[in-house]
Amino acid sequence: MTELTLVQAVNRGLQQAMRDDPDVLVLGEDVGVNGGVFRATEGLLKEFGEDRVLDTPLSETGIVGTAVGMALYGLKPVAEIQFLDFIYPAFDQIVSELAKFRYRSGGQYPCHVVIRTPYGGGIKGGLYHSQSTEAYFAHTAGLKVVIPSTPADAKGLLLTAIHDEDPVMFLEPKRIYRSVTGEVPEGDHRVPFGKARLVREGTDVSVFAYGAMVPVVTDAVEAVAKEGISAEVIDLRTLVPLDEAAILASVEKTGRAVVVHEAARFCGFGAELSAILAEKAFYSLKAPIARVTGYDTPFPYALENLYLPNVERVARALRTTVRSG
Amino acid sequence: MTELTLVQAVNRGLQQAMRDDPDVLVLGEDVGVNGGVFRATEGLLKEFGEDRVLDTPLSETGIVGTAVGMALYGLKPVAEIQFLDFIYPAFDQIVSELAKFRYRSGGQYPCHVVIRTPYGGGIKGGLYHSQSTEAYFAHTAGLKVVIPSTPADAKGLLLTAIHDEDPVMFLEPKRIYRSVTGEVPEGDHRVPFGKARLVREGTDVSVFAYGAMVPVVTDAVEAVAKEGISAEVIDLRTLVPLDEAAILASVEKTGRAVVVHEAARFCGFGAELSAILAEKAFYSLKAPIARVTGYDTPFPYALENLYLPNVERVARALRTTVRSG
Amino acid sequence: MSATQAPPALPTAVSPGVAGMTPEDLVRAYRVMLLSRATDDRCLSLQRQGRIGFYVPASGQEAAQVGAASALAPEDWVFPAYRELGVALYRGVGLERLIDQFIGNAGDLLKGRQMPNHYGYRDHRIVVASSPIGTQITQAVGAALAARRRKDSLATITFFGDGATSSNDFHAGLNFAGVYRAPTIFVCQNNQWAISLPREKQTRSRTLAEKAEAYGFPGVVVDGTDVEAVHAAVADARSRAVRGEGPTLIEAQVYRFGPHSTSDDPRRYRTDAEVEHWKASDPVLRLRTRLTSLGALDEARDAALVEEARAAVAKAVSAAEATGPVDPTTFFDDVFAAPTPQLLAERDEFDQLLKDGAVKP
Amino acid sequence: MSATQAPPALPTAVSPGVAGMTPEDLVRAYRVMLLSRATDDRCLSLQRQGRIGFYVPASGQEAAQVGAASALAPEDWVFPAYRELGVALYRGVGLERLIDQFIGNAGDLLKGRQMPNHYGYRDHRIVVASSPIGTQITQAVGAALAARRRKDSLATITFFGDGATSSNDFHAGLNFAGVYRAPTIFVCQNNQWAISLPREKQTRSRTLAEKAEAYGFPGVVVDGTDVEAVHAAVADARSRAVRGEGPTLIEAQVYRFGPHSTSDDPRRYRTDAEVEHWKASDPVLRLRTRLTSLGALDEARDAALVEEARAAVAKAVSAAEATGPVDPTTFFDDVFAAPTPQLLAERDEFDQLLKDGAVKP
Ligand SMILES: Cc1ncc(C[n+]2csc(CCOP(=O)(O)OP(=O)(O)O)c2C)c(N)n1
Ligand SMILES: Cc1ncc(C[n+]2csc(CCOP(=O)(O)OP(=O)(O)O)c2C)c(N)n1
Ligand SMILES: [Mg+2]
Ligand SMILES: [Mg+2]
Repeated sequence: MTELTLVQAVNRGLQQAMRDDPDVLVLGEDVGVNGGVFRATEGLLKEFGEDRVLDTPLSETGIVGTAVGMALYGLKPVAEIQFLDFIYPAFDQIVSELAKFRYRSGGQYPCHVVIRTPYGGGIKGGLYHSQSTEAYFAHTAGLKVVIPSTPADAKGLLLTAIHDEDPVMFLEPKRIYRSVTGEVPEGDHRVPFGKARLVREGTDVSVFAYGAMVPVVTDAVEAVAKEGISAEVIDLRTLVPLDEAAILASVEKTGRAVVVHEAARFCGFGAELSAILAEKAFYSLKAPIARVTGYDTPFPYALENLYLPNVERVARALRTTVRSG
Repeated sequence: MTELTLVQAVNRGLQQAMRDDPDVLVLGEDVGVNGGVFRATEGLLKEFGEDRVLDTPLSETGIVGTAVGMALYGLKPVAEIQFLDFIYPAFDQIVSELAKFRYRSGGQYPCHVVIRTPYGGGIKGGLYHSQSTEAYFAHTAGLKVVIPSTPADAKGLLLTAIHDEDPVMFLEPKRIYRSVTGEVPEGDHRVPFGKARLVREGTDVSVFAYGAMVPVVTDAVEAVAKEGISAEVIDLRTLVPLDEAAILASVEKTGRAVVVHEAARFCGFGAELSAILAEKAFYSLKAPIARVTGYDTPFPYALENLYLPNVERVARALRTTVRSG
Repeated sequence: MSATQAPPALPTAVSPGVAGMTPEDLVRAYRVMLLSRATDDRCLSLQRQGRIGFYVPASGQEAAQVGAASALAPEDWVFPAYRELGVALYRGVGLERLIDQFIGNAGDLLKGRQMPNHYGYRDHRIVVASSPIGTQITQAVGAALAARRRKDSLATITFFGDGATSSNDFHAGLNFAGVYRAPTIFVCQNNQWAISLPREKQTRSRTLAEKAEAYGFPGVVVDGTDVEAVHAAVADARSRAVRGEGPTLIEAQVYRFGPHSTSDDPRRYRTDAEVEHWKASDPVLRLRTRLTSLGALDEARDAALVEEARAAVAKAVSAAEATGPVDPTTFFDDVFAAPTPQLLAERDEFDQLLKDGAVKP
Repeated sequence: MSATQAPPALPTAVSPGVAGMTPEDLVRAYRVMLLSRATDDRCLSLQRQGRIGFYVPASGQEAAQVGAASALAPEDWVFPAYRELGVALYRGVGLERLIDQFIGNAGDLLKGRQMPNHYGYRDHRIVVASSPIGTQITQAVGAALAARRRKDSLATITFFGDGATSSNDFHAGLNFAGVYRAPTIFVCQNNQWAISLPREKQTRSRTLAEKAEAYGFPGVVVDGTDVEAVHAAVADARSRAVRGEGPTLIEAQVYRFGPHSTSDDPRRYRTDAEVEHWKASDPVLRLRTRLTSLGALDEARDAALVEEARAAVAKAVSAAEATGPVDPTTFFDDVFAAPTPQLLAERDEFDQLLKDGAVKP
């Protein structure tokens, strides 16, 4: 065990995978000499050479298209997209190609690429260094979508992603890249996909969150605990595959649900959670399902603190939900 | 009034707008000499000339980027993307640029482009001529999303779109391009955004649908009517802006809801409808909210009839929902 | 060059070190070209009769495809668009297997998932095609870099049309290939049209081949109706690639004789006279003449070969049409390596609907 | 060319018919360049002090920017990237207005929505910048075609970096411009680096300018540290554009003296020696020397101009820092022309949170 920040844990995960498997390689903008603009790939070029750490031209189309070709051949490329906001030039390769190769070939051509990218607000990044568009990918059949919220999960889920057989979108909450530290197991630490993390047990209401919202939710839950509200916190970890069993079990117990994400509300991932509950936990529900989310505006610069769900917004939703019904 | 197919109504809408406003122009692949691969732009080149009907090179990035520039200058470009499945090379221009110009400039640069594109299954198009990814656009703040289901609406909503001030994604249900005909008003017929269409009144359950699913739902509702089930059918027409008032009013009346779309289920538009109901109509709901949708697989070719919601699947959901609770 | 005019005199890219095709090679190529042409003819009529849903003909482009395929080694990887029937046939993909795919039946290795012509066969190192234009181009570069990393001495080749030169992946793919000196051969089959858009409205560059200069590697124009010329150009590009000298762009000038696809009516945008003009350089006829002049073919043998092709197609169609439909229980396979709980739940729902007869294929 | 070596001898694109810059023009340009440099220096230190959040310096590229801006007509539309301070200043955007934007305060016309440097001012026909690389390139072409359709005799100009030549929009934009002969001037400021990627790893083409050939129009390389050379090249391109002779790509060779942005540490990827080498052709120093040799400047006047720039920046910063914060009630404006019911509902929720003090800017 070592105490690491989340971004250091990502770095150790990459290093571990590259040491263990010569087929793993890393490509992206500024990932080599510069070690990544967030230093997630620091030291990799030196240890593994230009052959396995490719500084690419400025083309996300090229990065993902090339990674897809490498994966078809049998390598395990880990592509870095510098910010999730800049992934769209690669969107065609991701949704039309990467997500569909295995299916469209009848299983002849699996295509296992991991796309790592920092996402989310809270770093004063304005419209284009802040967005959370995980719902685009979760809606795309054939992609797995992973979002860690702790250093140990960052390493453990990344290693699972790299050794998985399917395409994985690995979204890193850059806001807590350095602000969150934690013990991270050494070696080939793996955290399985599809198993949510029970952050805190509770009986009155279930709160579902992921990524940088988990610490916000934890603080809010602590705040309302003083008021006698017992909230259960579940960190989803992987949006696809989703741990529906854990979600349903929790709401069957508490009867109430609050969903938190920083992405825009309309058609955001929270809608899917609500829909699952409204369909499969309907008879357990005692109160309306609340969503605490970003707004349906582009992401603002100066007013980002008004956009992002904060402790007080979550706390209010918890209070209202517990008092309703 | 003239009896037209849906694609003819689109064509008349374009013609009308181009006759009325010299700033309207059309651009896209094969839209000129060929009149569009579905003939939606038939006759326009002849009437309006190369200056206003641009056959473009094979680049959706170029089509939308160029349209954005034209719109910034003050024209009203209507871009055709040959199939929704081929829009992804333009995704960056759509979500990063078109959707955000007005906001990011503090209102200095409105950017009004209409993007027309055929979407959906039912024409044996396989993975890449069948998809319904409206949720991507509905989740993107700054875009309006319109889907007509009748010839009159196709013309009326298109004319509203062209004379709107915001970016509009205009998704045309190609499966019913020719199979559905109807009376279409002459002239500058406009159908307002944000007003759902009450297709059929009912008391036991509300069904929400749009596009090519509307006729399927109507048939299903007729089938279960014989069994004594009175279903209300609402055609959303515009997903953004959404006629939430109509949706809530209907469910407050019926207490039950079934959502139908051909898009994949997970994080599909139906999830948002469920979430709105689970939050705002919670106390009216008497039964779980059912979703009848495409599956979370890529769109298959030979088995497309198994993928698409059909009359019987909708009917079963109606029966189950009415009998539950 | 206007699509309505004659093709220009083309500098043929034959490099001295590269072995040409022997008469036996040419006969082999000819037989594949005949088979390709016969498949087109038959499938166009099957489509008209509703026996297959859609079809993309390759007629007019056989020499470019077969010429290229004949210059490859079996270990090379092919990244096709959707029109490369000649390549698949040359690499030995069974005709029945292809017709199975066109029908989408139980014999289709792709499990009926894709439209006709969008196939791929791992055993033949042909990567499965998709519809979005150009996407295979960057992928071919990635595979080439992967092969190099594995120290496999081979090249990747990718086929695309004149229209695809406008795609994002053309730009990204050629640029990456230039930067990393990828062992990739880019074959642009310039068939003068991208559906209804003529080549000269696709881009204002003089040739498509010269676009390679923007990426720092050579581009050559070749007469794509001459199987030997294409073979030589590709063989040359391949040896440069495996020698570590980087990529090549080859523009094979051809003409699409038929419609873009069975959904297309080419009379809306081009004249019969133009088609006739180009038919004078029908690649099948050209090779027939060449073989005759080499003494490798006479009329009787030619008739036999034509009949052989026709019969092979007839046989494959019969067999494929006798094959049962694709199995609906495969519906949820291959979305992921193993289905997620969500997919398992959807599959249960689906199975129930099937069992109850609520849905029918 | 390696970024670590001297720039090659450059063919300067001066065409005879185009008027050069008078000494008065050059003094005007010099003052703007001084102002740009002074703004950079001050803002880098404001950022270090936490008084602005982020900054993108333009130092080293002033001659390219001001030279280009000085060759435009006021009616021309500018589509910048994020580094074109010299263009904004030359076109008369008030410095205080810019600092307001860097702070994102109540004086910011963009309502505090964007990161520093991502501005745009309709009154000055400067389109609002975004971060995604290259997206402005196709837009500039669209605006040019729109202007032509409106029969407005003007050109559009777009600025981008060496890295942006790899973007999708570069390829699509230049291709559309070629096909439609758009009156667009493409100015690539090749500052040798795209963050940490040197120019020679961005693409293997010999120059960036030559990429224009792939789209059928001329590309020229110009010494971007020489304001007159850039002016001449852009003036020439502009007259060709408005005469209907189509687009031009201009590669202005420059060097970025500072970090990519305040988030960047250039010592990770380049040497001090390289920076020093390029500082020998500092565009501000070059123009100072030129003006001195023309007799248009002496030491005293120069010192006064430098001080004038410094004082203007200090004044603008004080004024901008005295301006209040952006008004939170603007939060939901401009998503659409008028808010949708969904947005109105969100605004109500938001207003309540604000009122209750549950959220703070
Ligand atoms: C991204 C994308 N846009 C549009 C289409 C529709 N489309 C299919 S084929 C085609 C023309 C392709 O032309 P070319 O590249 O020359 O190939 P050819 O069909 O002539 O062999 C178009 C526009 C598509 N498949 N993908
Ligand atoms: C599509 C996209 N990918 C990545 C980035 C991150 N990024 C910002 S600037 C930059 C380098 C740009 O280089 P260049 O075009 O040469 O412009 P310069 O900054 O040198 O002026 C990168 C990679 C981005 N903004 N957009
Ligand atoms: Mg073609
Ligand atoms: Mg640069």
